[in-house]
Amino acid sequence: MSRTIPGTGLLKGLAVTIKHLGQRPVTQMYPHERPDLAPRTRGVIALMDENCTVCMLCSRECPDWCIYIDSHKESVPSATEGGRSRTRNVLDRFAIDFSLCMYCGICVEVCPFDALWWSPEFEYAEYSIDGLLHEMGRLREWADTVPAPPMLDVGADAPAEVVDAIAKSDKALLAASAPAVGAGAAGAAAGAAGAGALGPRLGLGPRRRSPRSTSRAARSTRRPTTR
Amino acid sequence: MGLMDQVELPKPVKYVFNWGRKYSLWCFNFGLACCAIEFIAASTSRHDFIRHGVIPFAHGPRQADLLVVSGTLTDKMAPAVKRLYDEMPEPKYVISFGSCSNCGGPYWDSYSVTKGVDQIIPVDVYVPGCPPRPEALLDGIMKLQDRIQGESLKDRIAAVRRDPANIGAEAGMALDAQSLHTAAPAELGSGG
Amino acid sequence: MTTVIAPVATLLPVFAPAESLLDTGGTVVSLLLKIAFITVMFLVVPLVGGYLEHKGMARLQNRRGPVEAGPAGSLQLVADGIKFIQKEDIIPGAADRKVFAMAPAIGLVATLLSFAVIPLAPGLFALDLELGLFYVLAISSVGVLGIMMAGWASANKFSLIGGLRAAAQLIAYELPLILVAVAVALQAGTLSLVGIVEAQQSSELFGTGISMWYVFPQALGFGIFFLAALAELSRPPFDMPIGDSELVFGYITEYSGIKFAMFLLTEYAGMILMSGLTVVLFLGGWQPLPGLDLPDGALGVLLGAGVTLGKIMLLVFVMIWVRVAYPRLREDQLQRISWTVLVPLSLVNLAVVAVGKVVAG
Amino acid sequence: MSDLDVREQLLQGTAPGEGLAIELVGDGDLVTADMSLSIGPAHPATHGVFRVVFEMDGERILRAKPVIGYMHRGFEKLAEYRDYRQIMALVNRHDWLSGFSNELGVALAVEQMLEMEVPERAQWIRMLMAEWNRILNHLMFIGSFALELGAITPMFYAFREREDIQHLMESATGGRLHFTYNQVGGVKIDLPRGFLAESARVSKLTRSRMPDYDDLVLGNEIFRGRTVDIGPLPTDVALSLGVTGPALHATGLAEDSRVTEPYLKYGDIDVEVPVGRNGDAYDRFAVLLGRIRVSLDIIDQIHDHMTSGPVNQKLPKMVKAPEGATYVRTENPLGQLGYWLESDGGRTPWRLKMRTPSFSNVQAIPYLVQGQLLPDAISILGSVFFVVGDIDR
Amino acid sequence: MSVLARRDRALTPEETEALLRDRLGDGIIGSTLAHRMFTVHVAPSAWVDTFTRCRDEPLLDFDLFDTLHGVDAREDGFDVVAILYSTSTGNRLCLRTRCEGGRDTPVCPSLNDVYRGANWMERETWDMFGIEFPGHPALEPRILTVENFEGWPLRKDFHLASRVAKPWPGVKEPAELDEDGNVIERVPGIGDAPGPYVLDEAMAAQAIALRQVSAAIDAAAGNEAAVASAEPTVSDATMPEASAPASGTAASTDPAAAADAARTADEQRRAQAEARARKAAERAADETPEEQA
Repeated sequence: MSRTIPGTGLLKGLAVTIKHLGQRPVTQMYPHERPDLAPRTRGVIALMDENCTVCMLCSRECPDWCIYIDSHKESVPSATEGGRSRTRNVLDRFAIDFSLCMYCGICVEVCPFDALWWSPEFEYAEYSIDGLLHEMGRLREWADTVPAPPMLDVGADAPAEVVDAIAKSDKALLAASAPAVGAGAAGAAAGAAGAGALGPRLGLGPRRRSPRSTSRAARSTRRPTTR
Repeated sequence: MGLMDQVELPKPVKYVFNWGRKYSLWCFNFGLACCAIEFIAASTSRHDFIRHGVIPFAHGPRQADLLVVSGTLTDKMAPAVKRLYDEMPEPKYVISFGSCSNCGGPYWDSYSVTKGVDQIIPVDVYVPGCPPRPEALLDGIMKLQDRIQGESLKDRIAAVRRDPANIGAEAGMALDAQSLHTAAPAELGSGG
Repeated sequence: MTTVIAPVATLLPVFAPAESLLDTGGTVVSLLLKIAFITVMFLVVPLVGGYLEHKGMARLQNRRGPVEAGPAGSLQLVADGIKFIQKEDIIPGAADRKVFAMAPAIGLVATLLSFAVIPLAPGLFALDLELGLFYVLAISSVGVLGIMMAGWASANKFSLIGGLRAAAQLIAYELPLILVAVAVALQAGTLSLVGIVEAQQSSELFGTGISMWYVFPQALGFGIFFLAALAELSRPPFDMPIGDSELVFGYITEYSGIKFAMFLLTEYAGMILMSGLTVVLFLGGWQPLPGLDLPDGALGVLLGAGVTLGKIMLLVFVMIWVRVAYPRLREDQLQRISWTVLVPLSLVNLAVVAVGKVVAG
Repeated sequence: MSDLDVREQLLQGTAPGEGLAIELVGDGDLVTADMSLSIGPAHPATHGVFRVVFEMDGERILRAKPVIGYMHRGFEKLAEYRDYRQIMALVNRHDWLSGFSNELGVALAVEQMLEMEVPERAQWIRMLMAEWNRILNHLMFIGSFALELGAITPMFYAFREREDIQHLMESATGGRLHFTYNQVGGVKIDLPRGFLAESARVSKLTRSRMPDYDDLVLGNEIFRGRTVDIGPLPTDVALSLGVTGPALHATGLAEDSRVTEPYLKYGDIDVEVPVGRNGDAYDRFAVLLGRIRVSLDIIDQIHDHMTSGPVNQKLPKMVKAPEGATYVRTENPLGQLGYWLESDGGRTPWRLKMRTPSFSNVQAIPYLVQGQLLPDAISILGSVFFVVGDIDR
Repeated sequence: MSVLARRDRALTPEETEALLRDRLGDGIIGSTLAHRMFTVHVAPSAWVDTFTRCRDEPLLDFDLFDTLHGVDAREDGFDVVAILYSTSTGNRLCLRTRCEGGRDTPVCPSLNDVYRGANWMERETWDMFGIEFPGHPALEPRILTVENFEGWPLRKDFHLASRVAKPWPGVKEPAELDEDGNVIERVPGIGDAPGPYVLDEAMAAQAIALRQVSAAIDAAAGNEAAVASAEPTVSDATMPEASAPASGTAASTDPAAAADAARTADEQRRAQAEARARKAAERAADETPEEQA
């Protein structure tokens, strides 16, 4: 039935299985051994409610409509006397329904103020479905388990903020070191040259990134703010 | 089974019976969608939930007592789930694994998805995630085992007799109160 | 006519059953001892076999197997047993109630009775029948009835196909099993299992003083016997009747609770029975090594029992090893192997042994 | 045989596990009874909820009628209510064994309509992730096809490999099965530090474990006996049915859109397409194993070609595809996945048709199963690799 | 036959259209080449023999049947789009036709005997759009949806019930506080249109239709006051569970809970539906990019 001697296939099958008898089992004894989770693992969403300005972007962008936010307006007296008092949104309720959530990460990505973070925790199974509606307090507890984002790969592009900061500092340095040179044109040229000279060191092309757009990579390198 | 739901078993016998049910959960993998892959991952070498006594060889619903509903339950599939649940012999438990079976998950607005398997069968433990990690299933199983350890078979089967639809919810309420104050005595030499 | 038979009768040695340790004391005490022996062989050893299956299969698949239930998961099968008692006992509506309820018992009783003649050590056996081997093979073939009854009574298409497949398979593999057993009986000169073991001890290898187990001269017979034993138990790679990927669970699909536990116990006990039979017929029963003899007295009996159980567990491990490594044979391939390969080979084996017997005799 | 349509209504009423539906037919002297057996929808043999009703004479199958739709979740309707970022999160849940490749198709379609040029590093990262995803998919099917035939262990070894790969991909994307790592202009975020070294290590580890499967399954005589010459599929029938992927390569035609219509950077590396001879179950399995080795080679080539630079294009606030329609075809692990995207310029697509490989591959089952024995039919069912979510969408 | 054997002699789109035009005469209406996809518009009468021609012409040799699906073409009915691919020449051709019979009885000839692959594709198109395929052996039973499913899901006038039943969480504007700090109960205003997406008047029509249903339930279930809190807080987590069943699907929630949910969702539905229609018109008018802080 086969080119080789009929029996060898069967014997090889036995040999492969018996070989595994000697090897150490790869089982991870879960309750005693904790899994080593990568920092980006999408386990649960944590909320830093100090950062939240109730812009409702996350609740609007969520495909599952599972983020419920209540807030109210408060007027804040202006710092300098005589100044105009501004109204500020104060967060009353921020709840995520984890039985509905599809863990896609759009809310974490779209939040302009880094109030939402991913935490790799996964042990929150419940006996009843209402337990899966995590209120603000519970989300705040998850915030303590948010790991530091990993360093980016060597070939990765430097985050935009770092590029702008370096460009700004170089410009200031150049301005300080060669004030005598014709201000306008030279400054601009130097600035461009500075950025240009700067480029290859950081693996950055001559492209200029607009400072306002905080790219995802930059934000991920900033650790969550005050505890 | 006859007298099970009339007489309350004496403490030691009940403990041994609960221990037996706790460490021998023959599991019928009602694998529907992506969560079924994570369920299979939980049964293979890396996570191996046989360690907790959950044996995945129950091929038919008749031999199973743990039904893990993993994946999206569509309206076309709902009668089959109900029939399979009814075929299972009585002390049976259900784990709803993943957002789709919890309450519709990413397909909450689809026209053909049943929003949550608890509309059809009573669920004991909800495991969140889409798909949840295999360790999350192990965590869910251990939570279910804690409940079984503190459970009284009489209440459970009597509850089934009264209203088969929502035994999970009602028994759940009765249990939490009970399992709270009777802290589960140390298991029979766990670990190993 | 009778004169012809008489000389033949005188040729046969008068059969004196070896006395078993369990015969001490009055008939009632010895009866209780024998029942205890069979119960241990029927309940405890299969549980050890089942545990070995869980752990062995786990280690072969690079995982750890049951750990939480009892120290190192040893009480896993005890937990299964306790749980099966509590399960609701469902009899399907369309099922034929009486046949459905009786089916698991037949397989169970057949295996239970066969343990009566399996000797563990020089004095340690329940019964030494003169027709021990014949008794075991006859009783264990009754198990087929139980499976067919289960297949028919469950009124489920999958069970029906599973039952029919089981019938065809078990009958097909009964023949090589018996032919090889006959060859062993021929070489040993007796049908009593204890006699066969002693025959293996007393026979030596061409005058070198080392006792010759029948596995050496009848290696072909040993292979056939082991394969046929696997098929008898519907163990993979011959597990068409319980072909789980096609027939859900074959003839056991509709069984739950204690009836399913009886089928499970039948399978594990059958594994122990067939391994025990193979050990007694081919691997020299309680003899530790071909040349080595047991010290006599109580220590000898204990050591003998340990050796036999060790060999049985080794064979059970081989069964698990085969289950882990191989896919399932298709129905017609199964039958073709039995009728066109195993039966002729066992006949050849019988002929060789007969010629050997005459030449050496 | 007497006319078949008499049996047509016989097939209608059978629900799973129903009692015997025997109807006495036959005109000759021997009165035979045809039995209809329903496999599924919740059956260990089928991966998930796929039901086939066999009409059998004894153990030989006369006709098969697949019944699908048990996993229909209406993705195409939901896509019309979601913008492109939200579609990216939903689309990887359909062929749940190749989540990344599904997202890739949608991203390519929108980029093709916007004529958006994706940075080179993002293209290499996408190819790396797509190939790892292909290996994950194939490992799963090695395990499940062997399980169909009764061998338990390949599934355990396959999942041991899968766990290593899933851990690797999770460190970059955050997900184990549904990655949501693609974005219309490239990928969401760059790889973490040390990812490429870890990827090389896992690639070497997986390659060292491949011979296990050759010895355990491919060389095994019982496996050969169960699969050689079972369910052969001629090439022209396959093409007319629209069968693509390993099932088509097993018939001898190396139609692989990474070679015929190279997208991303597949043109710069050499992609070899393993091909079978007569398209039976054995060839389909051998092709699957071959494709894993090819993917491992591609991954090693990608490690050398990886460039540095940005990984995504700066996106406007709201990604809107221009008017018009386009069709993009990518080589998914199970076959060729096509996205037909028609947009009316709004933020949500007007119509997004997902041409899934499993839907066409499964159409070949009634043709393949005709006249086979029941165990062979199960072996064929296992050898036509399909994912039920891919069929029903 | 090896792959791409005749790649060099593959026809360019113009040549393909010219070949088809002279083979089929006025069957070919026109062709467009956009977004790297060549589409030929075919008259429904010439649909079947266009495909036979594409398959049998040695120069064209389209042997791989890729896909066939329907597209909703707003008022003038439905289109059927099919895509063919030739493994030898590497060409891909997209054929599109407008079904006769407008929106209520769309009909398109069946390709079942030209390509085997068309069988299920046409059944799916019928299941999704309700386009009849005369000549198809067995369109019934519905291939994907539940057997007794009423309505054609992919038509634009078929709306998703859950999106109607559940109020959109993103709509909650911050509430004003009066001087002693308690929240002023806000009457749901015009701006509370759920969903960032433009839902047209048909949505309002469906809401009104649903209202008749809930009115009937109201009458049947007696008159206890409908507890319609203005701002449904916790309840909306459980709301999706008891979402009003889509038209006809057999989501087997028990009737009491459905009736109750239908009644409490009733007020929001009526308000939202009208608001949506106005908001849609208003938004279409000024199309100002909705800026957010």
